[in-house]
Amino acid sequence: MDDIGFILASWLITLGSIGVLAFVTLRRARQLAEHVPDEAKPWL
Amino acid sequence: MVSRSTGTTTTRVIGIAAIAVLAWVVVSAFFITPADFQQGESVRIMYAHVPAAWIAYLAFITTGITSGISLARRHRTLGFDRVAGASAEVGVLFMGLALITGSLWGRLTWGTFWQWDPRLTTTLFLFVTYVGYLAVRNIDGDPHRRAKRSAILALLAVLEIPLVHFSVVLWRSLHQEASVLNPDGDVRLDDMMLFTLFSGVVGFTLVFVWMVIHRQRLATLRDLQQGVGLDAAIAARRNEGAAIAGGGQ
Amino acid sequence: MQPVTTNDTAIRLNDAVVALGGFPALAGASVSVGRGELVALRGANGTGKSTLLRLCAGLVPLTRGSAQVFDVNLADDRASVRRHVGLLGHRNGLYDELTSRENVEFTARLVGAHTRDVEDALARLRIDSRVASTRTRALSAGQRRRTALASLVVRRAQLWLLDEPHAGLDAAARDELDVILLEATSSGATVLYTTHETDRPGRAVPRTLLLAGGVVASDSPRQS
Amino acid sequence: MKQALVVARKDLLVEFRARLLLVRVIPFALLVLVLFAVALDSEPLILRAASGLVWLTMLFSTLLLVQRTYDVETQDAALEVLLTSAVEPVNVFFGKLFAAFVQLLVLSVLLVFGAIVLYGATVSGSNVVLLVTIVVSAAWGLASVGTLYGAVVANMNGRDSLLALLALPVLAPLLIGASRATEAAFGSQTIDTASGWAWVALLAVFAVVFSAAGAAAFGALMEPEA
Repeated sequence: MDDIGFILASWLITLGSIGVLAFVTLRRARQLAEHVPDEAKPWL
Repeated sequence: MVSRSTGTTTTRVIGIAAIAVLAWVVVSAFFITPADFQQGESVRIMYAHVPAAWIAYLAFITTGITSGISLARRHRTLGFDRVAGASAEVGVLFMGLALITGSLWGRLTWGTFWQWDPRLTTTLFLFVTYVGYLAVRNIDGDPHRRAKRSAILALLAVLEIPLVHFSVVLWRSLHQEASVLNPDGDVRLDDMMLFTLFSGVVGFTLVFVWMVIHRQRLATLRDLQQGVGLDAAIAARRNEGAAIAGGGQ
Repeated sequence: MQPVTTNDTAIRLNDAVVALGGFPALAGASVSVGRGELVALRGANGTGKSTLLRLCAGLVPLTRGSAQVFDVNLADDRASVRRHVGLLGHRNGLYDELTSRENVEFTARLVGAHTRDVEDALARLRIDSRVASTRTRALSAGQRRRTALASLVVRRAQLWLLDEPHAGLDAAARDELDVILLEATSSGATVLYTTHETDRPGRAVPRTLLLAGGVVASDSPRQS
Repeated sequence: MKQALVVARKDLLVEFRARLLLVRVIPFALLVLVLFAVALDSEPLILRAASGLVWLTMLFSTLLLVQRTYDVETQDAALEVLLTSAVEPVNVFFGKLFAAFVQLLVLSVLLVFGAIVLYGATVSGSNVVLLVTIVVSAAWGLASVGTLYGAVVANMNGRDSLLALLALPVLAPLLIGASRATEAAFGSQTIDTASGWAWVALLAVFAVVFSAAGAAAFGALMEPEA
């Protein structure tokens, strides 16, 4: 059945790109957070 | 010891909840919900597609509102601007996903990847508009100027969307072509399917909230880092100036 | 239009920082300039002279510190300062396809000056009728500079900001420019200009600010 | 208002001297019409596509013209002088809008004639009024969006591609409306004249909305880049 390929692709693309964006966001934030003093971070 | 994370208890709770809900949605979408009597297995794409489209619109509404607030406030802090930007970034992601999953689903149900129906067409233009918005946002410059310019662009987009939508609706209706098979409308949903769809919306909303908080904090870090670097640069420049002035006398 | 108040201070900078792409072009400049003053800005290349002018013109945002021009706080509102400013930047701001006269006329029409003022300004900057009717594209650097100065004269601004106005002018034009600037101050305008010129003998030296490293390093009052 | 006319007059004088419209934009636009005909290679198809091709060509020509009108302002920093010369930004907006409108009007009239000559489109007597209204309102809409978004990117790097990315989605309703209305004016079988007038109403709303938005936003957008 052809459908299963399309269905799997939809889900993989969806979950995959959400995961990639989350990962990239966290990694970049870690890089930057080192250079900023804690007292300047409003969320701490 | 400098904190290296942008996470807090709140975001961790949201993140874990998002993962848990999405895991349930995947399990339910693939194994628990039945195939549709008309569309067959392809209806399983719906549980990703519909929430993604829904969140994309939520994101752009958020961007519009926060941009308006950012512009209206006399003494501008950048908080609302950063939320507007973060929300647009997440919105573009989800709208891209909605378009991709939608066309895969369309291929299965309509037999074509794309139909020029009003909703799809409007969505596509909305997507391109916000890609442009992000392109302008990413140009370096003074953050306050960026905030003002992007807020104006976002409000112009709010103005543009009804015009685009109205014109494509009129465009299709005047042509009087056979009405397009509407995938979500034709699906007869049982309780389990509805609950899974609802879970998908909840799960993606959690992802949206988590992502906006984190990307907003990331934007804050970017602006702050520029400021931190600035202190050092100011000191260096003043020293250099003092040396020249002192040496000259 | 925002009324120009009777306060005697035209420009007041306090620890003004202007960051351009992360670089502090002005690194905490403080200075106060009174109404009707003529001020020369000196300093090596890259010390922040042009940025100081552009800050006062409301063209670049203030990053830190405070800056007021005619009682307008530049941190809040840069746009309303611009109405009072006449600017001569590094570049002349001319339209290549228009003639020298048309360029000056354009400014004159915008500010509601008379045709007579255009002719006066052209005459003072010794732009003869042949040059005046040549497209600025075809003019020499000095002629273009003089056209831009003629536009500025027609403009009759409250605050004149000139970036290297003497550069590229011949000796006679430089002397005439000095007279024009002095006249402007005596009619109440405030004039700031940057210069690399060495002092010419027999000429009054205006108040001079020396910039170094993005700050005002010294401030020497007017000498007769 | 007087200042707006001064700015418009200046823009038109510069364009008249540079003859950009005559030398580059009009040949470009007519060439596109010819190339479309060659590419489609079928007379009924060309006739059917004529109105869409005219307005698609107008869209791209607008981008060219708008880039040009802001190049003139930025190449010698004239924009900075304009900003610092007691001119209300809204007057600069309407001045530039009006100058762009005049040029686009000339161009669109030429393109409609081009479609009649090259594609064999026909306009019957009563449809002339419709066609004139379309051309005027669409040219005004193009000019207002172009002037507005041109200002957004005027001081940016890579502004040419950015202008297209920003302005083209906004212009989508105008493209649809003008194309369909012109189709009606060309006496198409699929669209009647009444529908054509409905589209003109959309074009008019579009022009008014973006003129007003531009007047409101232009001052804040006209910021020189540092």
